[in-house]
Amino acid sequence: MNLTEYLTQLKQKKKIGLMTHLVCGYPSLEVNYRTVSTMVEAGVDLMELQIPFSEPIADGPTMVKANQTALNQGTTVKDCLNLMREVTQKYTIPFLFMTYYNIPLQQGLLNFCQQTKEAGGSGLIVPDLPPEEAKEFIAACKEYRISPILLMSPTSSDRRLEMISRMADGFIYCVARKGVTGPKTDFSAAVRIFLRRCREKTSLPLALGFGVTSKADVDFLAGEADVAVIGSFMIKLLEKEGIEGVRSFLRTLI
Amino acid sequence: MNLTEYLTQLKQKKKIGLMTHLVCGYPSLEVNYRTVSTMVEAGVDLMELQIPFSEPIADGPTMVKANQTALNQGTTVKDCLNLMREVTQKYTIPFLFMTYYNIPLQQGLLNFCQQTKEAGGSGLIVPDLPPEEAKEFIAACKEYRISPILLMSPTSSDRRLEMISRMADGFIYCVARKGVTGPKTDFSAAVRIFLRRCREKTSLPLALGFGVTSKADVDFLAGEADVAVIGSFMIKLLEKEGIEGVRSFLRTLI
Amino acid sequence: MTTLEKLEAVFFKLKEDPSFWQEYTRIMSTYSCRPTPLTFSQNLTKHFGGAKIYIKREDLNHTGAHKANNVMGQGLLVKRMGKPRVIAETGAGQHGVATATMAAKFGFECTIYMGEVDMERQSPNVFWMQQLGAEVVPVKDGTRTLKDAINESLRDWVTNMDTTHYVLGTACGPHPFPTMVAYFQSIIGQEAREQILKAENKLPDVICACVGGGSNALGIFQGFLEDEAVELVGVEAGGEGIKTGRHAARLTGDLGRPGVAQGYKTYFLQNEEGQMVETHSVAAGLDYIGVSPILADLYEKKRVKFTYATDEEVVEAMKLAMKKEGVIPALESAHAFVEAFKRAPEMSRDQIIIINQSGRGDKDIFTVADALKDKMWQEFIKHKAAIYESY
Amino acid sequence: MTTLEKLEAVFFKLKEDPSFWQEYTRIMSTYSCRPTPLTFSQNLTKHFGGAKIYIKREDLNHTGAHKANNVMGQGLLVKRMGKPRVIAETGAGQHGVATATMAAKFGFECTIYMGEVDMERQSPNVFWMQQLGAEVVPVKDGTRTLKDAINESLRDWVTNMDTTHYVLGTACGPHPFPTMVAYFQSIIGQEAREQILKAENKLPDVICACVGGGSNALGIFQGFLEDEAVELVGVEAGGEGIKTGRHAARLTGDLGRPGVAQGYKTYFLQNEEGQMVETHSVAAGLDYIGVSPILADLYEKKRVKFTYATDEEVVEAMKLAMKKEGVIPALESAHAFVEAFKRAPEMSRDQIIIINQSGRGDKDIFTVADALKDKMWQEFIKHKAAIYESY
Ligand SMILES: Cc1ncc(COP(=O)(O)O)c(C=O)c1O
Ligand SMILES: Cc1ncc(COP(=O)(O)O)c(C=O)c1O
Repeated sequence: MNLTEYLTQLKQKKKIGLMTHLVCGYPSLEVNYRTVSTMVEAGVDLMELQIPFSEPIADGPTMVKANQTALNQGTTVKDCLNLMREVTQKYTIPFLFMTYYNIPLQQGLLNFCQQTKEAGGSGLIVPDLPPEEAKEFIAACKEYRISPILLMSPTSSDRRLEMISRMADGFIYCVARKGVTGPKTDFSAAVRIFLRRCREKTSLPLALGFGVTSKADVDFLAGEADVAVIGSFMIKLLEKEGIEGVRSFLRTLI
Repeated sequence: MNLTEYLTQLKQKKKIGLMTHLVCGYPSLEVNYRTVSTMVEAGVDLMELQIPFSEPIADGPTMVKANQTALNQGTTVKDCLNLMREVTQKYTIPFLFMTYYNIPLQQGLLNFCQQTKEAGGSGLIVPDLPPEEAKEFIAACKEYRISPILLMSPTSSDRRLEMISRMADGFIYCVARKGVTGPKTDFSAAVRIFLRRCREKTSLPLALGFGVTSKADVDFLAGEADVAVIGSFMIKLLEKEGIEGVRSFLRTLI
Repeated sequence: MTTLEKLEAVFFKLKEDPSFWQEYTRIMSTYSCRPTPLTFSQNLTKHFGGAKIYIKREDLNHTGAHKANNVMGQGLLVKRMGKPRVIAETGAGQHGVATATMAAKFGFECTIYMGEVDMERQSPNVFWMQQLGAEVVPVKDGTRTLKDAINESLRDWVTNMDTTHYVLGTACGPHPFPTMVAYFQSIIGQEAREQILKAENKLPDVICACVGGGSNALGIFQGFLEDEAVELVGVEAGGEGIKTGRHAARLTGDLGRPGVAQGYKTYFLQNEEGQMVETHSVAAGLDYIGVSPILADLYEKKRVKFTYATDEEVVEAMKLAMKKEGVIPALESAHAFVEAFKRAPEMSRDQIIIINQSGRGDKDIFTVADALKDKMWQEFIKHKAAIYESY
Repeated sequence: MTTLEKLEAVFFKLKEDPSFWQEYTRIMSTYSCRPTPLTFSQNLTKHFGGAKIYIKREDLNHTGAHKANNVMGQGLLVKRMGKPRVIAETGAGQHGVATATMAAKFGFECTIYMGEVDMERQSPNVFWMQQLGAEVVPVKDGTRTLKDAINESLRDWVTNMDTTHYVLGTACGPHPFPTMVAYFQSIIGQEAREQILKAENKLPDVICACVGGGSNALGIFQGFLEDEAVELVGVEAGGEGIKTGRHAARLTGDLGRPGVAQGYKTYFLQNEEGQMVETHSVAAGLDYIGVSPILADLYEKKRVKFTYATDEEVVEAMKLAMKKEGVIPALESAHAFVEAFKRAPEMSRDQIIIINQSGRGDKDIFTVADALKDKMWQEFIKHKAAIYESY
């Protein structure tokens, strides 16, 4: 079952799906395993595992620190693939890799897609790859039947949204606002209008991320998006309240 | 008896006269009195008392320090005039003031010459006053019958020497070499040639100073100049060996 | 990234408008002192006994480096775009001071991102940026140096694109920055070409320029790209030697590999996994992981040659330049001097080398005095510190 | 004093020779960046809402001040005289660096006399002078500042006249120095006059220049002496206020009296007895007892007006200039800014003030940071000192 089908079925069961995020190797691979298990048990519907990169330009302070710490602790791409393999073997929800373009590029695009596929990954989110430059990457993803997840953002022109829609697969990652991951988003009419613009351009499921931090945010999105993405907030919670904190927060959501 | 007559008569008694130097107020006015008495007793023929100035450009390090110290201790022109008055009342040799032009200028040239005369001074040596600018100064000296002592130096042109000769009175102060007071002069043929040049231009007695530091220097000058001037060396001696040192050094000379 | 598209649109429109270049050169000649001179160095020429050595004097620019060309050009763009705020990254502080200056001149709000480590090393520049009215924000991520300051600027920019222009400091970063920065810096080469023709009635044989991001090198090279006989040499930071790993040589010696980071594709110093590695140079302005994609292209086309100079060579060349010509090259620029000094004695007396002196070195007194281990300087600083301690 | 006569003869001969001025302007345009720009300061003009404010940018000269004009001119003279050695006094170090630079450029031996107190205060410049190959000799006499350094230079000169030229740093000292220095500096006024006519098609109403020895002021004023409607204003160092005695105002407020010292006659700050007194200014280059006899003459003739600016006003003006125009005037030059800022709002919008920015202030970081009591700077210095301590 591919990602699109999975999300379409999900939509019939739930008002909105939930995708969570972690940075591989932060605070440690060991904690990553436990976090995944907690999240899956709590009912998260899909997860993105971020392969850390030294120059995470699309990320805010929380993620930047997580990336840096993971690298300082020696986290490698191989570690991330191992994590992917283990969690996909154990759990049935889809897992995706999120990372910056230089990582797949240095591994070789085809090689990286192949390894991701073999590890059980369902898709790839690469926030610093503009669609204009993404041809080769998308071809490599297609070759190994993983979904290249492309990003739509409120500042994209209609023409650009259309182009993204033509190239994307699995679902669309809608960026709630300008800026980087982390800061709270003001969920208001603007987000709704943006999501409707996206919906007009594509029939793929829409995931919305950046600054989702509460049940209210998720409720706001129900009906407007197919999936709510919680990223930085998850990491902050983990830092402050540990896995138990993550568990109780997710309980309020689902 | 004016300075010229004094030195002419001296010439008949001695192969060469000796003029010594002190800086008023250095190391103290009290020591100045004792130094003068020692020098006069040792047979010095005339003395220059330097009124300290804040910018003594013709002086080397020893003199500069003496000037500065005297000023820091609050030595005033009045103090210098008092010193002049006391030593001229007590001793019969001629005493001159040596100072920089700004001192008489600020006192008023006529006023300063009058006070010098009243204090018993015989002449004025002003090393930073070029003859071209000296008219008013010389007139003031003449007015009060004190001698304006002008300087001849090895770098002066013949024309300049002639001009100086025309304007001077008392004696001529011949500067042994380029530069400032203090450093030892190499007494060789050059000095002799210079003195003969001076002699050709003037019938006034010739005093030679700058870098005279030993009996050998004075002996060298005997027959060539009328007066040998010992300045910085005297002060150094006083600093190192005290008044006794001055006394014994002068004994070797005279 | 529609800001980039807008920027591109505005820039390419202005680029076609001859009155814009006129406005640009006018402000550079009334606010900075363009054309900067091309100085013939008789003493250095004699010293090496070979090629005639000329020095293009970007150090005389207002704020002391070629950075002024870029910031003033972008400042004019910002005025056209009507944005009230500019931001910039800075390493050594040179580009930060230049941007803060431009912002003061044009009346923009200004935020400068600077790695925490760099802020500590380069406090004098932090002081001046603040005096010029800029807010200097310490960047505490990653290696806390230039590359992290670029990341942080990019983050600010995507967040505040409506009101803010990012004044990137070199010919790197996402399109259209490399093209745009190179365009403004091309004034160096335009002038140099005219000047050398006037002085010598012929073109130079060699041009040496240091390569950090690549903007000063591209600036002067662009005047001579079509003159195929003119050898163009980019000098990278050899640091403690390119075998030690402590350097910033991306194109020399096959040490950098093509990659994508900070919004652009070029040769980066990275590990096997694609993580950027720490770089090193005595010259903060060359201490960077990437290099202009335009230079990378000229490298691949073999139009520009690349080499490196070590920290040690740089200090020696700087000393010689000071003693023999009375110029104080920035440590960055001194890299170009090293290469010229190696080549000059091998060349004949009717040949010509131009060195691009990208900036002046008196901004670097702390670094230079440290490199020279100058005792008097250390005593002076201790003495000053004791005074401050006593407050 | 036949050296003076010889110097006078050489100078007046060359002055009559138009090819000499050509040679001079050529070197100033290839080694320094003359003509220096005349910058229109739109922001400062707007800020005060009165006269248009223009800034003559001597800060862009090589070595950062108008001092370059003088030293390069004298350097050419020395070449003609065939002497192998130059000496100079320096206060803040600015003229010392300029002279050391000129000596390096022309290949002369170079000795700089600098008061011990100044050496301590201005170590960065000592460092650069040494790097440029000059010997820096501490002067331990008197107040151990600028005036004592002049004395010591005069002493060296009379001792070594055959081989040595004394590069006096300002329009003071024995004839022909005032005339000669003023002559070389007149390039400022020549350019400024042409530039303002070109920009505004009319002459300025007021010109403000700071007055230390008087060379930069004379430099710009000379372009306008005949233009009687142009008001020429010299700004002296008011220090802590002219009533405190801690200042260097010789012509303003009848505080200086005519006298003779250091080989020339002018207004000096002296006590009743004719001893020179201590002067004070936040700007080391204005902290001097005398003033150019040529300026004194223009003062008596009432062609030039004199006023003063206090240390406090100077720091404020400097801050404003940085924030509003992106220029960093030297503390000396900031005195001229103070006066212009006082006058501008009182003048009408079609009137024009030119400020002579004699030098750049980034050389003054220690002094400026101290004047601003900047905490970050103090922490930085303490941190540096701790590192040096640990060696
Ligand atoms: C004086 C100077 N030269 C060169 C550089 C290197 O930059 P680029 O290669 O872009 O000219 C810098 C950067 O800070 C610099 O300050
Ligand atoms: C920048 C600057 N301006 C002005 C002066 C004052 O000198 P002058 O009055 O001779 O121009 C100095 C002297 O050091 C200086 O460095």
